[in-house]
This record gives sequence, structure tokens and C-alpha cells, in this order.
Amino acid sequence: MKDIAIVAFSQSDCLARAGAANEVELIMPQLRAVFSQVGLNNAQDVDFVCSGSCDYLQGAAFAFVAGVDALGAVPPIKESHVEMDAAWALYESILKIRMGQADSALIYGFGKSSSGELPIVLSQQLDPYYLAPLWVDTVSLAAMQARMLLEKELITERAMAQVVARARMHGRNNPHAQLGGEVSVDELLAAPTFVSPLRESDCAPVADGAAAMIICTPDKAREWGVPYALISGIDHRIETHNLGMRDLTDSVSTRLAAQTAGVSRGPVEVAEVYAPFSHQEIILGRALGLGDETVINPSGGVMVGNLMMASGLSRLGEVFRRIVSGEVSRGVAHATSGPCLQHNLVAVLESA
Amino acid sequence: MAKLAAVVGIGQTHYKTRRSDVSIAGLVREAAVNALEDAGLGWDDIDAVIIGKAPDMFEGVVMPEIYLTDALGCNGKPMLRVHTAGSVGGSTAIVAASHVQSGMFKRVLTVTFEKQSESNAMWALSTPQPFSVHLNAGAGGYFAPIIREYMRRSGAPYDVGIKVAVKDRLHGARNPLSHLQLPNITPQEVEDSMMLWDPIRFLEACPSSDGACAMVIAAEDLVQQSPKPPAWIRGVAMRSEPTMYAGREEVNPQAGRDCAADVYRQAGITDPRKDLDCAEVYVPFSWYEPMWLENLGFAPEGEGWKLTMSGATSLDEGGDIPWNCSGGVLSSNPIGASGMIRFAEAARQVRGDAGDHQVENAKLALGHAYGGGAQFFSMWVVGANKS
Amino acid sequence: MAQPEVLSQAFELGFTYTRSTGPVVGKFLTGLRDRTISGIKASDGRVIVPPMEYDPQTAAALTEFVEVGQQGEIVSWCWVKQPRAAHPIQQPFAWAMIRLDGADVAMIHCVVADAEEQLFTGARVSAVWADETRGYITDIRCFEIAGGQDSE
Amino acid sequence: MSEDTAAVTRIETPIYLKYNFTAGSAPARFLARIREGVLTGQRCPRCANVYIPPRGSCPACGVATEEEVVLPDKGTVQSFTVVAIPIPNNPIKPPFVIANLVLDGANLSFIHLMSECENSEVRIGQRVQAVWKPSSEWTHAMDNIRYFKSIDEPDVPIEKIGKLPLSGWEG
Repeated sequence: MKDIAIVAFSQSDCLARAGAANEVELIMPQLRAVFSQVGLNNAQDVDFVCSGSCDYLQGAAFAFVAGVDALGAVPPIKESHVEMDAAWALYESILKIRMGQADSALIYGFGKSSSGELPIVLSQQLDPYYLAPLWVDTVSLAAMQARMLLEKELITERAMAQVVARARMHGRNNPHAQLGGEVSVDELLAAPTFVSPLRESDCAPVADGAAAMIICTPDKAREWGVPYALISGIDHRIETHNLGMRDLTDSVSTRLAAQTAGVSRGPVEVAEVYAPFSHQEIILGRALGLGDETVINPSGGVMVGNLMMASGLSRLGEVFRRIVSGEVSRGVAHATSGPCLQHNLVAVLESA
Repeated sequence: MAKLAAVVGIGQTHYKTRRSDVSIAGLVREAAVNALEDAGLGWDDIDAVIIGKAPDMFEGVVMPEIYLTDALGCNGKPMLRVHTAGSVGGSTAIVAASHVQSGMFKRVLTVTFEKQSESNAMWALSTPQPFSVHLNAGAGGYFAPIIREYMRRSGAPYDVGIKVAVKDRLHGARNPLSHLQLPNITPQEVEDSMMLWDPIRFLEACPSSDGACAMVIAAEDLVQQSPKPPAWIRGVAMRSEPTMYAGREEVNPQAGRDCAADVYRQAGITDPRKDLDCAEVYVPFSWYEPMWLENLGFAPEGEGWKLTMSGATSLDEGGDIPWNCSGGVLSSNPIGASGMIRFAEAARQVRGDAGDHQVENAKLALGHAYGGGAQFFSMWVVGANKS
Repeated sequence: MAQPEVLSQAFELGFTYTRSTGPVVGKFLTGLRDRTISGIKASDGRVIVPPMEYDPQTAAALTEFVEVGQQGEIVSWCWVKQPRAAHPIQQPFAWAMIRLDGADVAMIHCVVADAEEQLFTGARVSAVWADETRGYITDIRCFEIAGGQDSE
Repeated sequence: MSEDTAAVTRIETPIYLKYNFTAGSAPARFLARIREGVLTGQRCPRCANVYIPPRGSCPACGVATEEEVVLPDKGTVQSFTVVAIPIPNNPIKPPFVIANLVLDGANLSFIHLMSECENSEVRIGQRVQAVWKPSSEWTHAMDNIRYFKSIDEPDVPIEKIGKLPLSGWEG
């Protein structure tokens, strides 16, 4: 099986409102950044391009078509798109490299969630006969999940607040973070609940923005003469859509994906997990089998800024940055999709 | 190098204006079950599911793979959702194939669908957004001027589109799954049908259908486990270019030409008209047959219409290179599935399993899809033999 | 280059959808119209409400309907202090996972109560029907805490 | 309770979502000027092609377009169609002509209405000019141009369409 190298990553600031920036204008700066990290001009210099986005975030059909205008796709390029987080665009790109049709790929994800009411937009992901017509929002679904964990004494409200406090602390060192700063657990706990048992601080802030990454074969990375990290394992799994039939206190699909990706085959120094709610970080930490030796979400994770459709890709990007900087030599990245962690992707990254 | 993979099962639904007897899950399920049965396999034999469809707004279900997980036996498996506009059916097949061709999966199920009758979202293709020109004239409004320019350049007579419209509906009448069943259609009837977007007449445009199409793709070592002959995937290619840029060749898009050249190179095709036995090509407006005949290298530039008029693309006229024996997009058009139907019908031909629209002794066939402003292309070549 | 003014405008993305239900969903909704609640037996015998068309474990098509009770027990819940405009209830209310009597799998619906304090996991709730039932999930207007008050 | 006894086979589930659309930075600059009746394109720094309405990048080169070019309201028909079917939510009554028009000095066409002409006489290469709404009705929209009308200038040869200078054809 061909190894996959990550050679470049960039993400935008997490902005509560990107204001006057359309799809192309959100994407272009990130593409410029990853091209310049490798010394490339445009998408002509990679063999494949794949993006992730969701039309309903900004309320326009074919949002991704505008994205092509940022690529310099003349002459025409090999290009594809998933209506998913860009972490799955990365997955599709890896298949392309492994089948031998590409040696390199550009991946990007973008979204302008501020245009709509995200928890309500996402309620239309649910069963269209039984749930979507009730307009059950995703924050409420997560809140019911959190209550199960609390009442089964699998977590405490204090532990949830600790996740938030640590994320904000880490966020201070993340130039793209939307939130960051010192906040005590007691302060967080003193705030009233929002959708009980969740407090507003337990929910990731919604952000507009984009992220981009370049991957390639290790040979290509050496040819380009740039530092790289290896993706040594990657897998993703989905679970039943019926929340009543899932054990919401666990993430079975994350467990499965972690096993296939080989998370436990070595020490995990850092893990970047896509947990839009504080209690989900705890679930994911357990499902990934992470212990005290692992620093979870050193970037602050999505608790300090959630770039819908790009946050999953950004988790890989954050681990990549720490590996090429020499800070760590092995880490895990995770992406999620769907209500209460229905669909999960796990990747293991290692130094070359 | 890509691992060898083959289509070992194909399942389709009937294509109809409205499938009011099933839910969305029921529709995709029907195609999936048909594909599994055709492959002689069960749900446990499938390692991953890849689904595709056109914009979510057609059904109003955001990222529908989330809800469709259970209908497709996906609990605990990988599931991927592709969306590349009108070419999505083709790209989904290609992404599914890459799961096997990469060596990472042994057997995958791929399904595409559209249940367009549920919405009034036909016009979601261009939802009126603030500050934009509200000139929503539908897909025909976009493509008609391009067809007009083709007519001007090529000097083609006015009735080429009429000929294609009749030919594909006669093909469709041989296909029991086809939405339109018009065995007695005449050129006069097409000519007399209402002009919608001049020069596109009503009967020169595709219908709007509900339907789903599925395939099972297997790795070389598992192909024998399925009872029917495989369709070996001999080449896959995709190309994209921006919708509009200065100097863009809209009539004969470079993305289409490049994509064809790429897939032919992989399949060892030097003369598509001679080397291929038939083709299933995305022709939603009749005039796109002569245009794509040129774009795909079946005829020199400006002469595609001559091939059409000679009957070369007609099964009924015993043409040497029949196009769209299934009836094509002009006979059935569940948008998100339309591309995959082309890919699957190409596979049916080389499996010798195309029923009344079988091309005798077909060994090599092209499946083609395009989308957006004729800017996204996906193609594959499938063969009865491995090489 | 001058910074452009920010041009924003509200718009509504709206479509009507006429969903065909298929036999399983249709039968459940028909039951709601007649003020009954039905579930379906999964491959392992568990009763799922509302009925799923396909079994999550075996992928089998499910067909065996079972009528269940109109009262049940809260499995988990959350309290919505500030309902969103799209929500079916415009005063503070709860979303809950409710396991109906005779069912094994909880369903999600809303629970109306005067105050958050009235809710707890394990609480008994009963369905409150809409004045007019038409074959929609919203024919169950909401659930309310059982006992004490008249719960139809 | 409903008196209907037939089984439920379909349900109505309208989905109305509210969004706040914000124009991109390049479109916003264009819209701010068209509100004053001025048409501004943007030039690609790499290939020098001029785009109107600008969308923020040169799609061919994938680079941001920033240099603004004020364009006349005269142009040429690149292609067109006569639409015979009514379009939902569109007040224009068929049959009407929509044309791919390219303004003098620009290199890419846009779609707009044509009127004040016989539908049967519309042709590729035909010269046209904007007919504006009264300035009191101008907003941030291309719709400030009600339609384009045919003008009495010689047709542009095919090979020159989309390549005319700001001064126009034989201007």
C-alpha cells in the first residue's frame, strides 16, 4: 500500500462572520498559502483536486462549482467533490493516489455557516419523515447525549467545563482561533445552561472559513524538497441513523475506525479530535483509546472555532504541523459528520 | 498501478415521473437490492458504500447519506457521498471503482438516485439569490445558445436534433426500465412539439424522472464468485474546468476532449468509432449527440451530425457505433443517477446482458457523463475482457 | 483600493416537498391519523418506534408491526429555554428520547411542561394528540408528564 | 380526527430556511457602482482578460482580479435563445430572448434579456445597448438594466466577438 505524505496545510481565521467574502474569496488565500509552502503555482501543478462543502450552509445549490474558479483550472484538471467535510475529500484523494492515477492532490473545504441558522439547517439532515419535520436541532440532540453520560456518571459537568477551559487555553496559541483565553472551570460552571445540560460554552462557536492541504507520495515530497508527515493509517465508519438504537455514550464507529487505522500501534502524542460539544471530546478520547500521555486538541480544537466542512481536514492539518515542526512524532486526527457523532474518520500521522 | 476491478452486479429501478410507492430510502434500496441479487451477493459481502446524487435541495434532505445509512446496510461500514453536479452518477462510479482499484477494498456497492418528483425544486438549480440577475431560464436556457452556435459553425441541417430525438426514444422503447415508452414516435411529431428554448423542442429535451441505479464493483480475485459475466473496468477519467472564462470553447469543451483522450489511452483505444462497440453518452438535449460525437473523437470537428444522419448511431438502422441503446438521458433522467445509468448500461452491453437493446457481441463500451455548464466530465471504458 | 461596503440581504430558501412514504412509514403515519402508535419488530425482536424500514444490524427489510402504548418513559432529555423559530413549541419545552410502553427503542419528540424541574429521566409521559390528526409525526402534538393532569 | 380512511401515502413537508446573503468583495464593488449606473469589470493581472460581472477571480488563472475597468453599456450578441416557456417566479412573459452578451472592452459574456427587437431578427454578432430603468429605481443589481436593445451598427464578425476594445466596433 502506497504511503501518503502531507506536505502543506493552511486554514483561515475562524470568523463568526466572514462578511464580504464569497466562496472563491474564502478559498483563494488558503490555496495560495499551500501552493507557496510547496513552491507550486496553482492546481495545474498537482495531479488531482478534491473539495468538500455543503450547499445548505449558505443556501445556494452548487456552492462547489464557484470553488473551481479559484483553482486556475485551464487547461482542465482532474477534480472531484464530496458533499461532506473535506476530510472525506482527503480520503477520496488518497484512493486516487493509491490506485496510481495521481502522485499528488490538493484538498480544500469551505463553508459560510453564518449565513443561516446552523443547528436548524442541520436538523434537515435527519430522517425526513419522523425527525426533520419536527425541526429537532443538533444542539438539542447533543444535549440529550450529554445528559445520558452525566446520569450514567460517565462524565461530570466539571469534566465538560475542563474540556472547554483547556481548549480556550490552547486557543491562545492558535492564531486562527475565534475564542481563546484564560477562563476558570468555576466561571464556566457558574454560567446558566443554554439547552440543558449544555451551557453555551459547551458548544463549538460557528465559524466561516476555509482550509486547504496538499498530499502526495513520499517520492514526490522528496522531489519537491519539502518536509512532510506520513498518513500511516486512515479509516472511516458510519453508524445507524436511529439515535435510539445507538449507544450514545460511546462512539462505536470511532472505535472501529481507530482499530483499522492502527491508532494503538504506537504512542499517541497528540490527538486533534472534531468534537463540536465538550462531552463529545471525552467520548472520542475514550473511543480512540487515548490516555494521559496524549495532549488532546493542542490547537484548541473546534471549541475555539468550527469551520464547517473544513474542520475535519483542519484536524489532520494541525497534527501535520506539529509533526513537521518536530514537536511530536506521532499523532491522531479525527473528523465527524452527522448528529451525535454518527460518522467518524480516524487518521494516524507519523513523522517521516 | 491500479488493481483490476470489474462490475459484477447492476441494479436499476423503473424510471418514472413519480415513484409514489416508495420512500427515498425505498427507492435507493430497490436499486441496491437488485444489484446485490444480480451479483449473487448479500449485504455482508459489501465492504463500503459510495452514494451520489445531484443537489440536496432536490429532495430537501441535507447530506442524505446520514439518513440512508440503514437502507443501504452501512452500519459499521465506510460510506462516502459524491456530488459533482450532473456528472455525479459517473463520478460516483469512478470513486467507487477507486475503492477497489486502490487495493483498499474488495467489494463495494455504489448507488445514485434522484427523487425529483418530491419537490418543486427543479429550479433549485439557480435559486434566486440577492444581488444576482433573476434570469432563471432553466438548463435549456443555458444550453440552447451553445447549440445554436454549434449549428452555425457546423452548418448542420435543422433536423439533426429531431433524428436523435426519434432514435433515442426508439431505443428506449426496447428498454422496459425506460421512463418514456414511445415506440411509434415520428420525426414529424418531434418537429411539431412545442419549441421550448429555440432551437430545443419539447421532444428534443430529456424528461424529469424518479429513479436509482446501483452497481457492485469487485476486485479481480472475487469476480468469479458472482455468477454473471463481469464488465472489466479498462479505464476511468475525470476532468473539470471553470463554468466561464474568456475564450472558453463551450461547443467543444476542452475538458471533454482531454477526458476522452485520457480514458482512451488507458483502454488502448486509438479510434473510438472502430475500437468501441457502443457508447452510452449523456445527451440531455438531442443536439448534444452530434456535439459529443465530435468532442469524443467519433467524428471530425463539424461532422458529428453527418454520423448521426447516416444512422451510424442507431441500433434500429444497424449502425456500426450505436449510441444510447438504452434510450439514454432523452428517455430517462433521474438527474443524480443519469450518469451512473450510462456507466451501468455500458457495462450491461459488455456483459451481454442488455436484453432487447443489446448490441450483438459487444466487447468494449464507453460510459460518459457531464455536468454543470458542460464543464465536469467523467468517463469509463468497460470490456468483456481484462485487456 | 477602497474597501467595498458590505452588502447583505435576507432571503428565504423555500421549497415545498411532497414526500411519498412507502408502505412502512405510511402505515405508521396512518396509525397516527387514527391516534394509534405502532412500532416494528427488528431482526433481534426489539420493537422500534417509529418503525424503521430496514434493520440497522442485518439490513433486512422489516415488516412486522406492533401497536405500542401512548405512554412511556423518558430515557434522556434536554430543556430548551429559548425555542427557535422553527421549533414546534414556542415556550420553553423539552426534547426527549421516549421509550413507549411495549417498545424497546426510544423515539424523539417534544415534551411540554411548566418548568424544567418537572422533568427527569425515568419520568412517565403520555402523548398529546393534535386537535386534527392528518398522518404526520406532528399529529402527536407533544408529550406531557403523565398522571396528575388529564392526559387523554 | 380526519374522516379520511385511505392509508397515508404522502405527506407535505415544506422546508423554508432563512439566510442572510452577503455579496462577496469583488461583486460588492461591482454592485456599488452599478447602483450609480456605472458598469465596472475587473481585469486579470495575469491574462489581462476583463470580466463583468466580476466574481473575485479570473477563473482561468485562479488569481484575484482587482484592477477595475469602467465599461460602456454597448456590446455584442455572442449567442442567444428564444425562450417559449414561462419560468416560475419570473414575471417575464414568453416568448422572450435571452442572450449571451459581451460588452465592449470585456472578454466574457453574461446572460441578459433582449427586447425592442423582432425575436426572429436576433442574430449572433448583432450590436446592442443597455436600456436602463429610471435612475430613481436603481439598486445594487444588474436588473438596473431592464434589457438590451438592438442598435444600428454593423454586425461584428464572429472572430472579433469578445475581443473588442472599449471604444467598440469600428469605434
